[in-house]
Formats: sequence, C-alpha cells, structure tokens
Amino acid sequence: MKLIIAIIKPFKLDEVREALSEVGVQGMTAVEAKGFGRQKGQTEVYRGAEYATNMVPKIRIETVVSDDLAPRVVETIAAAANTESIGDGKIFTLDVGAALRIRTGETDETAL
Amino acid sequence: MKLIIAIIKPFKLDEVREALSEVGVQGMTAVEAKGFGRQKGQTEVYRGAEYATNMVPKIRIETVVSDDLAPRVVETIAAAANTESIGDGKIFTLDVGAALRIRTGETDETAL
Amino acid sequence: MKLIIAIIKPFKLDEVREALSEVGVQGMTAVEAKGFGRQKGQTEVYRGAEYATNMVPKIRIETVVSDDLAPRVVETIAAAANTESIGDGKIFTLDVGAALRIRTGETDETAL
Amino acid sequence: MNKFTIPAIGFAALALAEPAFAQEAAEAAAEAVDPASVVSGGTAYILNTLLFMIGGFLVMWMAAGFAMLEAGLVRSKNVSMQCLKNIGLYSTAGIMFWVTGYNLMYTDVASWIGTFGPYAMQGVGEADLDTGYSVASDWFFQMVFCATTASIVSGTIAERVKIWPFLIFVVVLTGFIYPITGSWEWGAGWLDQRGFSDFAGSTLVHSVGGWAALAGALIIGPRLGRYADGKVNVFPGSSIPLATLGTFILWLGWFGFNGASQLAMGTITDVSDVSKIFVNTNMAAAAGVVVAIAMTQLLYKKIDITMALNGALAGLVAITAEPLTPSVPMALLIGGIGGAIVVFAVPMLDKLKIDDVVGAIPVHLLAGIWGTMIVPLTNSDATYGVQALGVVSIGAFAFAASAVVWFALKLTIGVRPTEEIEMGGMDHAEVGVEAYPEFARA
Amino acid sequence: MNKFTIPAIGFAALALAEPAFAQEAAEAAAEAVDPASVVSGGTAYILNTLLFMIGGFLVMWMAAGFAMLEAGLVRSKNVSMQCLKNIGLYSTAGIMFWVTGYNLMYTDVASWIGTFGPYAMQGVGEADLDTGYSVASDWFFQMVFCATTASIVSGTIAERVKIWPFLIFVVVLTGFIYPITGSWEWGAGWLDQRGFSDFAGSTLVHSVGGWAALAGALIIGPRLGRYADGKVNVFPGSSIPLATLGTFILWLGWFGFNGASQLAMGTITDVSDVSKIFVNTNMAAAAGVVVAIAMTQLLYKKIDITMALNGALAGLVAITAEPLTPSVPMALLIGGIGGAIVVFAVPMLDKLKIDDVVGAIPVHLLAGIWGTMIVPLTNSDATYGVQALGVVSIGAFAFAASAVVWFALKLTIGVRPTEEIEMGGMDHAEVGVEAYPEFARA
Amino acid sequence: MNKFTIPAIGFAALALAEPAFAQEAAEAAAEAVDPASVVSGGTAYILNTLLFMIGGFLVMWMAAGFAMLEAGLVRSKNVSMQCLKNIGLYSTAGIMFWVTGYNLMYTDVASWIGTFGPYAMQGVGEADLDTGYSVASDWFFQMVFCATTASIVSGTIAERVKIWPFLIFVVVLTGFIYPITGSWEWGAGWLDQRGFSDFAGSTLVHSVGGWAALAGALIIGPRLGRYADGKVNVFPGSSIPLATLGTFILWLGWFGFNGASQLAMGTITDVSDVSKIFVNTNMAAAAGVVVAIAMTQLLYKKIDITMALNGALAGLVAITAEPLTPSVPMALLIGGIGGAIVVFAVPMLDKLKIDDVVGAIPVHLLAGIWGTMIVPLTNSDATYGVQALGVVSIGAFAFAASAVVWFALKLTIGVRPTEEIEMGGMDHAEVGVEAYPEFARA
Ligand SMILES: Nc1ncnc2c1ncn2[C@@H]1O[C@H](COP(=O)(O)OP(=O)(O)O)[C@@H](O)[C@H]1O
Ligand SMILES: Nc1ncnc2c1ncn2[C@@H]1O[C@H](COP(=O)(O)OP(=O)(O)O)[C@@H](O)[C@H]1O
Ligand SMILES: Nc1ncnc2c1ncn2[C@@H]1O[C@H](COP(=O)(O)OP(=O)(O)O)[C@@H](O)[C@H]1O
Repeated sequence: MKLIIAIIKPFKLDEVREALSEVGVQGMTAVEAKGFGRQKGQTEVYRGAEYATNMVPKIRIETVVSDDLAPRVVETIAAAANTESIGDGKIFTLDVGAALRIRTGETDETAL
Repeated sequence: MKLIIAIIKPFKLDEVREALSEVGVQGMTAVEAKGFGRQKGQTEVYRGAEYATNMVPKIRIETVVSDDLAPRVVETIAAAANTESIGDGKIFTLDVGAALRIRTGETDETAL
Repeated sequence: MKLIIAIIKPFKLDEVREALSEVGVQGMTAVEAKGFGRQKGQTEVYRGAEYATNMVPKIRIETVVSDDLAPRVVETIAAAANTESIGDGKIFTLDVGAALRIRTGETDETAL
Repeated sequence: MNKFTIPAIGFAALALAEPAFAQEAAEAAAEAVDPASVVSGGTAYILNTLLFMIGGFLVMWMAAGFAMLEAGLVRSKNVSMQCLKNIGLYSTAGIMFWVTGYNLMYTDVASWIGTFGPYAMQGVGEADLDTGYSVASDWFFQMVFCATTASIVSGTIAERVKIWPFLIFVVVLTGFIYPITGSWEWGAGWLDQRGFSDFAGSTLVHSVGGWAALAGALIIGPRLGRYADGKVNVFPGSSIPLATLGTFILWLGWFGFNGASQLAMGTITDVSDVSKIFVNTNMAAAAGVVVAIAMTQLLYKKIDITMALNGALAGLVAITAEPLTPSVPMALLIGGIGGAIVVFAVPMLDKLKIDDVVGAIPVHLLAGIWGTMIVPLTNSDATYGVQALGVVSIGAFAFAASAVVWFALKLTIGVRPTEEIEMGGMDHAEVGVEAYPEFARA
Repeated sequence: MNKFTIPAIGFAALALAEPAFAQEAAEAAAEAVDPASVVSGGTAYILNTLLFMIGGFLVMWMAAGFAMLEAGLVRSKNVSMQCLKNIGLYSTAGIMFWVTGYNLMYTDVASWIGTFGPYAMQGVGEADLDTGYSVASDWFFQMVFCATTASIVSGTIAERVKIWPFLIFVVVLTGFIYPITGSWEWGAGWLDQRGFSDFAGSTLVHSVGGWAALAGALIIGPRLGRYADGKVNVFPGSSIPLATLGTFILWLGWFGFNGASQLAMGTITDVSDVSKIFVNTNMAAAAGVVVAIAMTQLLYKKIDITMALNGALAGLVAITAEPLTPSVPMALLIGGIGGAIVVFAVPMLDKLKIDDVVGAIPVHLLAGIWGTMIVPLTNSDATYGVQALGVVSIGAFAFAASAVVWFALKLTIGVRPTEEIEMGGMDHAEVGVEAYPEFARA
Repeated sequence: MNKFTIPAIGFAALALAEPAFAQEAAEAAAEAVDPASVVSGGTAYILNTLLFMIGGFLVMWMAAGFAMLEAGLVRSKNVSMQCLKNIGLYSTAGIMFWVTGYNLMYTDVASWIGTFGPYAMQGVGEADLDTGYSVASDWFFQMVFCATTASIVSGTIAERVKIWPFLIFVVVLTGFIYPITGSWEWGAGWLDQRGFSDFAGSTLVHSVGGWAALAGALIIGPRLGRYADGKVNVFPGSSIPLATLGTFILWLGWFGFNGASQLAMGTITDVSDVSKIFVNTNMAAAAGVVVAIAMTQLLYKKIDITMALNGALAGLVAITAEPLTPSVPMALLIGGIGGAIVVFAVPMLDKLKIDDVVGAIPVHLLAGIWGTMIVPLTNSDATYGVQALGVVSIGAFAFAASAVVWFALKLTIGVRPTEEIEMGGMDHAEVGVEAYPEFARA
C-alpha cells in the first residue's frame, strides 16, 4: 500500500475529493496547513508597516491506497488540483507497512 | 522504528492518549483533521438550501515507536478508539529511517 | 528522497523556516499540532476547578528533500529549534518513493 | 382626555392624538407652542428634541448592528471588508445627507423633490420655536434613517463588490435616491398629499434599501460558485454569535426608529403613544422570531438560527409602517407574517439565483411591502389603493435609479474584483488585513 | 414662565420625597397629579413615562448581554444553540407576559395572585392620568424584567437541554411562575402587605430565575463527562471577549434595571434618587469585580477573568434589592460580598456536582438572597424577619413550581438529547448551523 | 428640601441659555436667581439631571468599547488579559474617583488642586437646588470621564504589562493625576481663570490619557520582537470585527461624552445646543473615517480597516475640545485632520520604536492636542496662546507624574513579565484562561 500525501490549494479540496471518489478511493484525511515553496507569500501593510506573509494557506491531504491504484490516484490529484499557477503544490508517495480498520479489525487492503 | 498514524474520532483522543501512556508510549502528536470514508457526513439545511458536509471532523495522531512496541501500540489504539460505529477510523504503519530528539541530540530509539 | 517530519515549538517556526531556506530547502509545509512527551503540560484552574492541559501546542513541519541534503536539513532544524528546554521536539526521517510537482508535472528531485 | 384643563397641553395632545407623520410635525408642534403657555411650550420643545436625540443615537447604533450581523454572516475571508464597508457607509451617509440629502428631502419640496444644496445647520444658541423641536436634532434623526437605508444594501451584495464602487453607490443612494423618494412622503410631497401612510419607513427606508440591494444583486450577480452546476452551494456565515449580537442591536435600535418617529413627546398623548409603539415594535419582532422558529422546525426538522434572526428583523420591518394603531394581537399577526415571509422567501431567492448574503431582500424589501400594504387594516386613514401606489411608485423609482447607478459603475470602474481575488477573499486584496489572522480554517 | 403656579411641583416633590417602592408607585404618582397643577402633572406624567421607556430599552438590552455572556462561556459546539435559546426566550417571554403574565402579576391581585388573561393594552392616544405614567410604558418595563428571569435559566442549564423543552419551560416561567411570585410583592400582594422590601428584584427577578435554574440543574443533571470518575472536568468557555462584552452589556442595562425601578422621575426628589441609584449600582458592581480579582489572585495565584465577570454581576444583583438607601461605603460592601460569594460558591457547586455552566446560581440566586437579606442594614423600613420570609416563601414556590415543570418535561417529551448528540454538540443536531464553521478546533 | 427657595432655578434656566462651558456650570447655576418660577426650575433640574444620567450611561458604555477595540487588536494569547484589564480598570476608576478623585477635582479647588478625601454622596431624597441638577448625577457623569482616561492607557501598553502594576497605575491615574489636572480647568482652577477652553476634554481626558500611555510606552518598552533586527515586525490584531464593534460603541458613547458636556438641557437653548453637538460630533467622526480611508488607499493601495477605525476615533477626539461652535464644514475639517494625523502618526511612532498596540497615542494624544489648539478658530472666547498653555502645562504634569509612577513600579514590583511568559502570552501566565481555547492557531 502507498501513502499519498498531497499539498494543494485550499479551494481545490472539493474537486480533488470528488475526483478521488470517482477513481475509487475509499477514504482520505485532510488537514489545514501553511506552506512555502516557489510561491513565497506577499508583502502586506498593516498600520503603515510592511510585512511578509511568508507562508501560504494550503490543504494537506493524505490517502492510503493499494499499490496498483496509487499511480491513478497521483494522476487524478495532479489533474484536479492543477491551476497552472504557482503554488499548486506537491504530491508525495510513501510505502505503508500495514493498515487497520479500527471498527472491524480488517487489515491492509481490505481496511482501506 | 515505526511511524504509526491513526485517524480517530475527536472525542476519543483522551482515552487513546491515556491508553498509549499505559503501554509505554513516550510521546505523540495530534492534529485536527477532516476526513471521509465509509462515513460520508450528513446533509444539512442552511437558510433553506441543502448541503452535504462531505467530510467529518477527525483527529489524526502520529507516534513513532520502536519496532517491537509497534504491534502493541496498534492494538492499543484500535481498542481505545473503537466505538463499533462507522467512522471509527484507521491506523497506518510506516517505517521510519531515523529519529532525533532536538533538545539532547539523542537519536533513534533513545530519542522516542 | 526523504520526508523529514519535525515537531517544534510554535514560536520557533520562523527561525526554522529561515534556516532551511539558507541550506537550500525549496519548500516545506507546516501544521498546527498538539503533542505530549516528556513535557506534560501544566495544571490550570478554571472557575475554581483544577485541570491538566495534557497536550502542548506544537508546530509539525514536513519537508521532502533529496537524500544527500537530508542530513544537513536534520542538523539545521535541530540547531534552529533547540532551546535546550524540555519540549523542543523531535525530528523523524522517512523514505519517499516519489514526488510530483502538480503545476508542471516534474517528478522526484526536480519536483522539490 | 377631555377632562384635561390646561389649554396648551390638551391642545397639543389633541393635535398629535392621531399618528403624526413627518410632515405634520411642524404644524403639530407649532400648535403645541401655544402662546398661551410658554412654559409648556418650552418644556415640550425640550422633550421633543430629547426624543429625537435618544431616538437618533439608538438608530445610529443600528449601524453597528448591521455591521455585526453582516460580519457574522459572511465568510471569514471577507469579514474585514464587511466591517470596512459598514463604517464607511455610515460615514458617507452622514456627510451626503448634509451635502444634499436633507434639503432634497425636506426643504420646500415641490411635490416630488426638494431643494438642492447643503443644509444650513442651526447656529449656537439658535432655536426655531415654530418647529417645536431643535432642527439639529431632527436633522440628526433623519440622517441616521438615511444611513440605515445604505446599511441594508451592503449585506445583500457582500463578498463580491469592490470597496470603491460600493462607496460611490452609497453616495448616490444617500445623497439623492433616498432623499427624493423620501420627499414624496415625509417631505410632504405628492404621495403624502394622496394620503400614503408609512409611519417610520417600512417603504421609505427599508423597501428603498431593499430595492437598491435587489438591483445590485441582479446586476452584480451571485458570488462565484454559489449556484454552480445547477445546485445551490452553501457558504455558511463565519460567526453566529456576531450575527446574533447584530440582531439584538438592531432590535434595540428599533425602539428609537419607531418610537421617535412619533416625532413628539411634549404631550401626554404623544408620550403615551410612543410607549404603545415600543410595545407593538417588540411584539412584532417576538412574533417574527417565534414563527421563524416554528416554521424551520416543521420544514427542516431543525431550527435555523439565522432564520430566527431574520425573523426578528422581518417582524420589525413589517410593523414599522404602522407601529401605533395595531392592537397587540394585530402587532403579533403583522410581525409573525413578516417572519413567515423570510422563511419562504430566502430559498425562493436562491431558486431565482439571486444571491442575498444576509437575507436583506426578504427582511427589508418583502416584509417592508407587507407592512406597508397592511396599514389600512389597523389605520382607517390609509387605503389599500394609495398604499399600493406608494409601494409601486417608490419601488419603481428606487429600483430603476439604483439599477442605473450599478450599471454605470459596472461599465466604468467595474464592480466586481477578479475571480482570483474573489476566491481569495476581499480582505486580502482590498483591505490587506485579515479578520482573524491567527485562526486556522478547517 | 411667570404665569406658572408654584405649589404644584413642590407638592409633587414632597409627595415622592420618600423612596417610592414598586407598590407605592400608583398612589405616589396619583398624588403627583395634584388637580392644582395639571401642567406639572402633565410634565411629571411625561417624565415618568420616559423613565420607563429608557429603563425599558436598557433592560431589553440585557437580553443581548445574557446571550453574549452565555455564547462566550459555552463550548463552540453549542454556541448557535445558546444564541437561539436566548433570542427565543426573550421573544417567548414578551408574548407570555402579555398573554397571562402582566395580569397575573398586577391586576386586582388577591393577596397571592392576580387576574387571568391577556392584558388590555392602551389604545391610541389613551392615557390613564391616575397612574401618573403611560401604562404601556410600565407594561414594557415590567415585561423586560420578566424576560430577564428567563435569561438567567438558559445559562445554568446550557449545552444539555433540547430547544423545545427549554422554550416550554420559559412559557410556564414567564407566563405563570414569575408573575405569581411577583404579584405577592410588586402586585401589592400578601408579602408586600407584610412589608417585604425588594426595590428592583434581587429576589423577585434574580433569585426566582436562580431557583428555576437550580431546579433545572438538579433534575437535568450535569453535562456528560463533567464530573466523570470522581474529578471535575473543565469545559472552558469558547470566547472570553464575548463573555466580557455580555457582562458590560448587563452592567449598562442595570442602570435601567435599578434606576427606573424608582418608577418616577417627575419630581426633583425622584430624579435625584435615580441618580443616587446609578452611583450605588455602579459602586456595587465595581466592588464585586475588585473582590473577585483579589480573591482569585490569593486563592489560585492567577486572576480568573470569568470570576471577575461573575463578580461584577453578583455585585449588581446584590445591590438590586436596595440600590437607593445605602451610602457609597455600604454599596461597596454589599457588592463586594456579592463578589466573594461567587468566588466561594462556584467551586462549591462543582463539589455538589451541580453543573452551572455560566455561574448563574451563585450570581443570581445566592447574591440575590444576600442582597435581599441585607436590606434592613440600610433601610429601616425593612426587617430581617420579613426579608427572610420573602426569600423563603418566594424561593419555595419558585423552586417547587420549576421542579414540577422540569419533571413533567423529563417524563414526557424528555429534556436531554441523546448522549451522541450531546457529545457532538447541539448546534449540529438541533440548529443545523455551526457557530464557527470555518474555524479549526484545536 | 424645605430650604427650597423657588427663585433659584428659573434663573439657571436663563443663565444657561447661553452655551455653558464645563467650568462655567457651577457659577452659572449659582448665579441662577430669578424671582420668577419654581416649576420651570423644577423641570429644568430634572432635565439637567436626566442629561447627566443619559450621558453618563453612554460614556460608561465606552468602557465596553475600549475593551472590545483592544481585545480585537491584541494577539489572541493576550485577549483574556486585555478583557480583565478593561473591566478591572473601569471598576478601579469608579472607586478611586469616589475615594479621592472627585474632591481633588471639584471641591474648593485652590487654583491647582481641590480637597483630599472621599466624596460625600447625596443622601436619599436630597437635592442641592443651587446646582440646578442632582450632584449624584454629576458625580456619575464625571466618574465615567475619569474611567475613560484609564481605558486609553490600557490599549497602548497592552500585551506586555502585568496586571497588578497596571491596576496600581490606574489607581494613581484616576485617584490623583487626572483629578489634579482636571481641577485646573473643570474645577475652575488656574487654567480656567486664564480662559482655557476644553469643552468635553480633548486635553483633560484624552490627552491626559495619551500622555500617561506615552510615558508607559517609553518606560516599559515595546513588545518582544516588535522591532527586532532593525525592522518593524507586525503583530496583527486577532479579531477585526471586535475592533469594529468597539469603535462603534465608542462612537455611540461619544454622543453622551460631548452632548452631555453641555451640562444642561433645562432650556430651549441648551437642548438645541446639545443637538448641534450631536451633529458636529457625528460629522467629525465621519470625516475622520473618510480621510483615513482615502489616505490609506493612496499611500498603501489598500484600505487598512484599523486605520479607518482609528480615524473615526481621532475625529471624535479632535471635535471634543469644541463640539458646539463649529459649523458643519468646520466640524468636517477638524475631524478630517484628526483622521489624517492618525494615518501619519501611526507609522511615525513605529519609526521611533514606540510600540502603541491600538494607536491610542495618535488618536487620543495627538488628535487631542490638535482639537484643543484649533478651538480659537471657531470659538472667539479662546486664544491660541492660552490653549497652548493648557496643552503644555497639563501635558507636562500628566507625562511627568505618569513617568514617575511607571518608574517606581518598574524599580519595585516590576512592570513586565518574563520573556518566556510574554512569548507564551499573558492569558496563560496571569489569567489562566485562554480567550479562545478551542480554536487552533494558524
Ligand atoms: N519540498 C517540499 N516539502 C514539503 N512541502 C512542500 C515542498 N515543496 C513545496 N511544498 C508545499 O507545496 C506548496 C506549493 O509549492 P510551491 O513551490 O509554492 O508551488 P509549485 O509547486 O507550483 O512550485 C508549498 O506551499 C508547500 O506547502
Ligand atoms: N484510505 C484512507 N486514507 C486515509 N485516511 C482514511 C482512509 N480511509 C479512511 N480514512 C480516515 O478514516 C476516517 C474514518 O473512516 P471511515 O471509512 O469513515 O470509517 P470506518 O473506518 O469505520 O469504515 C475517515 O473519515 C478518514 O479520515
Ligand atoms: N514518539 C513520538 N512520536 C511523535 N511525536 C512525538 C514523539 N515524542 C515526542 N513527540 C512530539 O514532540 C514534542 C516534544 O517532545 P517532548 O518529549 O515533550 O520534549 P523533548 O523532545 O524535549 O523531550 C511532543 O509534544 C510531541 O508533539
């Protein structure tokens, strides 16, 4: 199984979620995040003083999927989250050793 | 060492934390999350318009433990977080290459 | 590539971010977290009743970097986040199978 | 009453025994200042002025109510902007009502419009005894009504209008549109001569604001993604307690809005009527809440607090056209139906793809029309025909004039920000100050 | 001016030279309307009515204060519900006080209860000169007191009571329980005849609300997990600034609550006494704050702001039974002890496993008893025995009647939501609208 | 009571027919002796007292305004502390103004200071007819002004001062510093004799508070990291809607602040002037907002809402020295320049490394000086020389005395918390209650 971590633009969450459901992803978890990368955040003025908002709001989603589904999932997220503008984000893939569904005790693939 | 990621129901956090301490887990980190899976969220009505809250509030905890402790930890979380109702969540196990305690510079197992 | 997860004290975020930029880290993602470890949180009194805040506010940062850069990154974070006081946090290193830059489709090292 | 001996007061009492309309204030109060009784005249003058001042600061406070209601019902990325618009519009309205508003509305009104130019405020120690109250207190009281009209607009078209076009619209609305329609009735213009009856402004204030908001909503269009792919997307408000606070503030302010519209408290009769107005105003709001609570429970199995809040306001708007003559049961009926209107109209607007962020159109426009049309039921001086004439004529002008301004703005400087800015929130792009910079969004 | 006849006011002034207690209002005002001076009578009538209206809108504003205080002290998952309960209870109280409340409390009170049925509100232009004030203004002023009683209850039993049983309880409390005990004293019933003294309602309003809340807390039980496995679990309030705002609103409203309870301002003496009441009211609240601050610092090494806020309110409640006769040092003493009561009683209630979310029992019930019992210290017309009689008799009835209603509700439609719903928050289950939908919970 | 000599007040009525300035009130009322009429006298007494009471509760409400403004502009880790300081300072001020303040300021002022000791509040039913109003109402009105001065300080030095040193400073400020400088002018002391003119306190209240704040800011130093490594680090306020609410509350309160400073409403002239003051007060605030909006747009391409809010307050402070004599255009000018001062001064203070969290120094000190110096432009009774004398002498004393106290506190119990505590926030360390415990920080 693979753990796929994607950092995306907040307003893309719904589209990504729907796209994932369509390709058969059974579940995912999202977290509010802030990030920096190429996109550096902008300089604002507050009460006459300039300041840089170094980090930009992002959503970090993670989903664990079977090895064979993983590539589809990466493509799907990439397609759904792409706005062709800086700050679109990243997708990382990691190996998962084991998975367990708390409710039923089912493990690994069946647990996803 | 293993990184154990568990997605649980928010109100289960305290129980899980206490259970983990008992089995000798030295530390853990929790993050506010939203997720979807079997449990789909409900439809609400706001000002006469229906809408689906697709994602459900969850807590994402992660703890890094020694390989031998890992199974115990997974069981413990599963036991503590289980309510036998949909949405109880998942537990994932990943390999961790290295660990470091910032304060002391201790590494790996001793850093946990 | 390595995924480096660091749990640090919230007010250290800026220093860590700047230090990482200096050693050439191209991007990172931060999340608000609460944790427990050696540092146990303190007991407060609210309306005459004592209660323990078991978990302490932390920031969880993650950054994916090339294998060779990884050690530097770990050192850098450790140096920047260290206050020599309990609760400074941990740094974990995991292997990353693949990386993708959503905007351009670049993969792996070039995507970071 | 008739047992009442001292001529002066008794006289004034009778003079104001029937609901006093703006234009009548002068004569009425003038009578009150019967040479036969300087003292009672002096005291009456002071008390009338005091009523305007108390009513005035209560209605001024409503500006804060709208600000909080709207800050609570928009998404957090637009909250700073909404606060800015509200303090900006109140300030603009105050200045414009002096620059042109008051004179267009009240000075030598030639049937459908008054005189152009700034108002000559009274000097130090000056007092115009003929009016029976300080003209400055009257100006202040009328000014806050004008500002209320503008507050109504900001809520409907929130989250998608740039600050400058919005403020320019407020300039025209408070400097020209509101005063002109106002002159027809409260300025003793043609509608008043026909016998139109709108005690405190269900039509003159609330519907006019509602029409301006509707014109804006139609021309500006809905918020991005609000009605995407055929379904209504919900954008929940960011803070229910702020919206609740705003509603309570408005409710409080309304005692000044309706009560001081009696325009005099220098006689036993007037002050008694003001008291009665307080009671009816409160009853109508209460009924609006109760009806909205009951209906949302029945329709949706849950009680939508935002509907209950709108229900209170709809009840208040509905009773505003005639808060004096209704009996308590009538006040409950009038306000309760106001609440019902909100519960039905809010989703209806969504069906029509009219995006009204805070529900100002159901609350101020529709409940305002309802309140105006039902006046004859309790006030025999009014007729359904003339009430309809007023609703339609004022509505037509307010809507048309507002539409022209919105169009002009759209074609010139543009009203909406870019899609990207709207997605990111106006606070970021135009205010540069986040409303809640420290709080993570879920 | 010189036409004016001296005796009138001087006479009225003397007539009201002694502090006027609720039940005396009628007679007192009657005297004020000395046939020898219709004008002064007219002016007095207007000023008395104005006092009721100003006091009335200030006390109405307290409804917003309770709403904000409670919204700030409950957990965010129940904030929308708390807002809904507060606007719902204020609306319900207003209607019920007309349906049955006012007449039960004030009309032809036969020793322990008045007359059943809706109140016949005054008609347009009507004025009952015998009372010396507009009856509508009096009705409005009394109504907001009734609503205050209900507001007290909502805070104690927050976060665990379904909306409908709550509103039904409010119907009975404001329509029957409060008016009945009220009639005993302010309705000139048996307690008044015994010489019980409760100027603005430490017992009649605050303790009655407190008893109703206590009965509810006992019968409904604590919030889930509040006293789990032997220890007190803390559920911190979601917004301290809202709680602070609520307290300031209540403090402001209290000037109307106590000040206008002088019931007249038509004479030099009355208005001077109202001023003195303002001072004492403020002093008592200030002392409550200072004592709570000092004590929490000493006891806990930190200053619990929520205790300081409760301290202000306890000081206000304590002075409410007699805000006129105390000297400033006495007012400070009375209010300061009120603050001390809060600091001691809040943890005590936890020991007894009585879950009072906002501290309404210490603030309104205990400080109310304290304030009522200490009246004789500064007011020689009152005796400790009769004060105790009033506290006990009113308390017994209010508690018993409330308990019956809560039990009936528990056995019939049920008062509490399911455990799962309570864990998830009432906003989700009953309101369907989150208070802060965008903010992540830590 | 029986000493009641009819003539007294009627003359007051006439005497106050000219605009009354603060310091004249006493004499004016004293001179009052026309053998004409009691009743009008009685009525005037009641109306004057009523003005003080209404003005008083409106200014009391400003304490809530400061609390919300400051709670909104500090970081969330210090919000509970800011709320605590605000309710604590208002309570402390009220007590100290009774203990020493009032007498030092108003009783037998020997040129630069009054009498030491607590104020003997009027007894039940007592009325001092010579004054023409209830002394208790006057005390209440003056007390809330004193509290306002303290509120100003808390904002500037927020987020870095421990609670106890802060409250001790408030004790000295409200019990001694403010009353002493106040006595020079409103106590009819030496400055008043020189003809200094400060109608409602641009200098006596706002600048004094501003000087105390400035002394504190200089001695205490900026917040940790505020001016680290040569650049200004921005700490955005935690809640813009709360800051906006606070500003609207202050705006509302200001009608009482300036309006009731007319000190009388018992004559047609007085009440007319109060009305005019309402208008000018509102106009100045509106201009402050508009200018701040326009300037931030031009300077920064975005409209900083916090500057717009400060602009409103600066306009209000600027008009406070003379809200009566300006024409509307003059009021707009005076207020507008107040707004401009804020936009320029806020960043200037940062350059000087003076850390003023809420902008109280530009708003209250600088706009207060501006308002005081410009009085002669519209009021021929004032001269630039004497105005400057007043600004300088009062400023010198207030600044020096405050500096001494801050130094003494610094050297004794210490003013600041440890660095670690300041980093972690005062709520955690001194209050023990988080303002928003449930919300995650981004
Ligand atoms: N190496 C990295 N490790 C972790 N997160 C990253 C990394 N690089 C970028 N991110 C996340 O992805 C977001 C977008 O990346 P950025 O470089 O700004 O845009 P783009 O991917 O279009 O070049 C960043 O804000 C950050 O949250
Ligand atoms: N494949 C997955 N990857 C990541 N998170 C998941 C995955 N499946 C479920 N989750 C998380 O677990 C939560 C509970 O899963 P769900 O399927 O709803 O309940 P259950 O596990 O009882 O069937 C989801 O809300 C989501 O946050
Ligand atoms: N084994 C672990 N797994 C995950 N997170 C941990 C682990 N141990 C500690 N942490 C995180 O690191 C933070 C600091 O650790 P702690 O033990 O308190 O301080 P120190 O590392 O200085 O001993 C904790 O609050 C927790 O968030």
